[in-house]
Amino acid sequence: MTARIGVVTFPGSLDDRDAQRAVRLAGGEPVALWHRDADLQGVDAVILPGGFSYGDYLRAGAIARFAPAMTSVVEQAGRGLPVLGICNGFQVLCESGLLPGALTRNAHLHFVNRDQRLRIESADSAWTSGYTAGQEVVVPVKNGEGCYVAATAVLDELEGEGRVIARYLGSNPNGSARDIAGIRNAAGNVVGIMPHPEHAVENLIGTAGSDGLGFFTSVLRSLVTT
Amino acid sequence: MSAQPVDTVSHAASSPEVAQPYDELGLKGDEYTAIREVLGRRPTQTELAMYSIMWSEHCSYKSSKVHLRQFGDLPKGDRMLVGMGENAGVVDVGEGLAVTFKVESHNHPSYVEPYQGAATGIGGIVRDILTMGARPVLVMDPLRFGDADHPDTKRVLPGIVAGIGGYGNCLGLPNIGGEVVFDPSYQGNPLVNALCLGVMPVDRIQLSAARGVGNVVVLLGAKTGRDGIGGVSVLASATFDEDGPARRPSVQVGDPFAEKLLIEACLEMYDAKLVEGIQDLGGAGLTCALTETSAAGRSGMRAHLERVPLREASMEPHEILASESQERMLAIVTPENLPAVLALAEKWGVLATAIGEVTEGDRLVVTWHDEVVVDVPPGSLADDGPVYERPMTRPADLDALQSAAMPAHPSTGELRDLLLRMVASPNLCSRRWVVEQYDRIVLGDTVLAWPEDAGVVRLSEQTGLGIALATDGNGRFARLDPYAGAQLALAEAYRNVAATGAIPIAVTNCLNFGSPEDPEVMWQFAEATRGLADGCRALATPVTGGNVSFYNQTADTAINPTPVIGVLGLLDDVARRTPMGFQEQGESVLLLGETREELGGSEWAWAEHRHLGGRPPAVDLERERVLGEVLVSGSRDGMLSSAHDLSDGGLAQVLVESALSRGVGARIVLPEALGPFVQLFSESAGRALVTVPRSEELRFTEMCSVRGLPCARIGVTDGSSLEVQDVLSVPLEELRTAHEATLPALFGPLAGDTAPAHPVVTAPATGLQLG
Amino acid sequence: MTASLPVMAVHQVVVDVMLKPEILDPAGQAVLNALPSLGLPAAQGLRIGKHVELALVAEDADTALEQATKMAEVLLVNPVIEDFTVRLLP
Amino acid sequence: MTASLPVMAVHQVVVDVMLKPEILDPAGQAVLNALPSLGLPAAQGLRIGKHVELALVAEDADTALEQATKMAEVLLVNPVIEDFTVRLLP
Ligand SMILES: Nc1ncnc2c1ncn2[C@@H]1O[C@H](COP(=O)(O)OP(=O)(O)O)[C@@H](O)[C@H]1O
Ligand SMILES: [Mg+2]
Repeated sequence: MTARIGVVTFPGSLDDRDAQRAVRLAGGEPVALWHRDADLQGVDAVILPGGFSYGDYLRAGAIARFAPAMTSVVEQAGRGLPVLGICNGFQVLCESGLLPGALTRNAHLHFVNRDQRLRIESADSAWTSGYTAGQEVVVPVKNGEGCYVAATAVLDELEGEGRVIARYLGSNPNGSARDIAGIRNAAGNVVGIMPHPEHAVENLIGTAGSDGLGFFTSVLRSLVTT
Repeated sequence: MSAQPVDTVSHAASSPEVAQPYDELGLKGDEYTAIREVLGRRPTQTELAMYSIMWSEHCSYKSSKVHLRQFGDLPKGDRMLVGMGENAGVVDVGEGLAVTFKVESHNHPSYVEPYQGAATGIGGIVRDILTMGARPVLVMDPLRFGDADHPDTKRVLPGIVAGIGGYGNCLGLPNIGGEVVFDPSYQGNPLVNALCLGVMPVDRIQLSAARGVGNVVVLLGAKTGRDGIGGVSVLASATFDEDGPARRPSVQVGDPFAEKLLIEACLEMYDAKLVEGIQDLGGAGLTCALTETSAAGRSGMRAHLERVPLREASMEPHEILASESQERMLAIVTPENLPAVLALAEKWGVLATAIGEVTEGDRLVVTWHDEVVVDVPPGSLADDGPVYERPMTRPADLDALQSAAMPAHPSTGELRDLLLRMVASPNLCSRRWVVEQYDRIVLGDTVLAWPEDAGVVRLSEQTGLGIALATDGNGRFARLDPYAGAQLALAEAYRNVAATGAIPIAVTNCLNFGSPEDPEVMWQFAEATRGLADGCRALATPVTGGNVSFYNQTADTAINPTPVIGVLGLLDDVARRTPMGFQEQGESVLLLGETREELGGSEWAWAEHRHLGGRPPAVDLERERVLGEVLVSGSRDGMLSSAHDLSDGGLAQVLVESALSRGVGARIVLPEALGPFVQLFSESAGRALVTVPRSEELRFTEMCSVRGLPCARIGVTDGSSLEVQDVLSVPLEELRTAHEATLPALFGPLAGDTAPAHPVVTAPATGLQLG
Repeated sequence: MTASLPVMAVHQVVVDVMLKPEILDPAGQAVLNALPSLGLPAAQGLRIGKHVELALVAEDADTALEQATKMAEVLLVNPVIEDFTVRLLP
Repeated sequence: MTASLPVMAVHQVVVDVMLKPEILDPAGQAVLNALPSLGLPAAQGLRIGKHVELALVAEDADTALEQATKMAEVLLVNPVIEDFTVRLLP
């Protein structure tokens, strides 16, 4: 049986359909989840998609974390449910305390959309197990508040525990501390990533290729084997 | 309730002598007389406000109507489902799908307040598309600015680009193309045109007609404030002595989040078949929506103005009707469906208010706390506005311009440096600085976007059905010859679309001109519309809609006439799209079409000599059609590796762009005729550069000769530099540096570059609308 | 309404939110750097934060301040990167 | 330095920038509308602006205020849509 992966739609979510497509192309069954619904319909994993939840006017992800769906996500993530936050989803994960640190305004003050070279730093998470550590991939970034910040001690801890899962190569598109593009929680089931793997799943679409598909096949494989 | 007594219909009937400030509202004396005749009395203050808006140039098209009729007379083809006149034209693309697309201007607001002006330009055109029943799926932004190094361009351009991005990105619409053009004629009057395209099942097309007595008129979306009430604010000061707070018309501020919710709510309503008619609120706000829906339905309507949710309680009836607050729609709903509509609105957090009903008869009646302030035949506002045949004269300076001597040609030894200067010049340099601020990939169907000739978007994942879109306009060509200029713009957009392998099927346009009261401008306008209509007939691409923007001028100087033409193309399988860049080493480089010495109005003459004179390149639409056929067939039969149309900057520019795309160089041998300078920089129309694998070369060249299309093998892709034999050789890295450095040097570094950021002072108050 | 019920009134409260000093403020930095080129007096420091004006219905000013503080802590401020102050508008 | 030269000191000045009252404030609206669902006390109004903290070197407070006003007018504030206030921090 294929795994069912939920994609939460908040008001202002934009990449929800893209995330669903990525799940489908990876071989899973996407399930649309609604922010007002605390019931996660028994999905095997959850994706918080990119976008501008609530317009992101106050602070990216600040309001979305209060959604009933998020209460369930936080609770079930604590019990090991794989959760992937992409871009705005990463911001929501930080706001809701599932991941440390915060995402602030890009250092150059502009929204930036470009194909970005990344190094997968750790294959030790539910969403990156299909890559090998050190592997280079190209995935698009597109964000205005993608600059990852955290206290030095937190950064050191993330590095020390191998919890930085992806790093920007070449130029750092938003000024992130230590070129961090994505991190995971200690257990490895919760991952936040600023670039958009769901936009790199078909060679025909965009210019980045299909390097991002691995995030979705990784989780599907880990769900089948566990 | 309003503090002042309002001017009711009965009061107006009994006080014919009251003097009214019609001329301050932009109405002519005879127009005011016509209003009194229509009503059989003087208009109330509120009615006067409504007529002044609806009979303005912007809403009534009073100067352009007689010319635009030519577009309506064009053969419709068998794809057009809805033509001009509705909010946007609708084209059948097969597989049960239809697309609707349109381009509109937001020039003046974007000069006053670049960020918000451009942002609300996107918001407005997206609502036009939504109104037709379609899900908006992409935007494009043809932009024009003053000189790149003019200080005011530093204020205007970053704000406009941030505004387009801020709104479009937050709506989740990929930006798949546009234009950035610099010319001093746009100093003080930048052009911000915005295009949107939407997709729908054919049976979901919505119309704006309000029908069915007893049906409810529902206002959806944002609260109404004193946004953009413009000229109408004189009514306040003309009637009341004290200048209350916030009488000044205010800039419209966009709320893309509210619009995103409005889109999702409306689409769910359409799918559930809950609305009988729908109309967006754009320019002229409620006035326009109420009159157009009732006029289109040949129905009566009653609106209770005090029910409209307001941002400021002190607003007067005429202000509520004139407000251009963004992110609002007007839906006509049966009483049975009203609860479901309200529930869907609630689901998406959209305000929904029943403000009126469709009535017997044919009067639009607006009440304010039960007092009748408007009682008019809606058609008199929406359809029967004044129509002018404005006087026209050929510009006095045109002969001198056309016969101006061209600057001397450079020697062959100078061409290497010239090439590097040209690819770095503001109009030819890389647009990366602009487009990196736009989300180009959201929705996951963008097949081609910047820097390709046309944007290509997939409509169906199952079949690969897709569309291509390009916009073009060349104000210098149109200045030298508006008839030819309009056709050259059409031909270029057509060629761009065909270069991707798509069959061009329909046209939209945004006609940006100076004042119609200037006979020379009016002549330019008439010539351009005639040229466009003739061109569309020749290419069998019907005009589905468009927009006219007049009064683009500073003091007495008009902008270069700038018809911006958008061409829609169709691909039955986007996997067959042809990219613009060289793909592989060792492929044949073929030049299609014919090069003549055509440098009048060229980028070379302008960039090197600030010279604008001579005649624009000759137009041969039959040649364009054949070239298009060859490009489409070449893509269908899998013969082409790349195709790139020639336009601004000529062959030189296209060689550089094609080589930089994937870092594949070329060795070129130019034809002997005309000499290397003309071969490289002439802007003859009807040409494209293609690459084909050796194995396909013969088949392809035979196809060209069968169709009578000149095709010359001019070289081979090779190495990592651009070499033109006996003329120049430049490593691609040197070209790339020159091509990419210009805009960052002018407007600030790109993301990730080490130099400090430039301050963004035009962003919204929070400065945080970045995502 | 009986006399014993508290009288509610609208209180204007301001919450100012600033990035913590150790967090980079690129917007402030950009403005600071631009000052000299605009012919403006140089500043020694310049930081840009958010200014939130609230109209709160409460029985007294203290309650309104309390409510605003709660709102700041829960929603308006991200304590990982931001500090805030709350004050009544006169 | 002679005694007659003015003594320069650092003054902390705040410029608060708000959208004009008649201008839509999407940020404030989005937060205001979300409040009830977050279990927070409702507000009657909520508007979000910018709070700019400046450290200015000037001979006296008045000069610092003047400098800040100039900066606001030229750079910090978009007069088409925003108003501002300037004050000294104690
Ligand atoms: N304002 C803009 N927004 C988005 N894309 C743009 C913009 N300006 C230019 N582009 C893109 O940059 C590329 C080059 O533009 P241009 O030189 O005008 O193309 P062409 O000459 O083929 O019409 C095209 O892909 C175009 O769509
Ligand atoms: Mg082109």
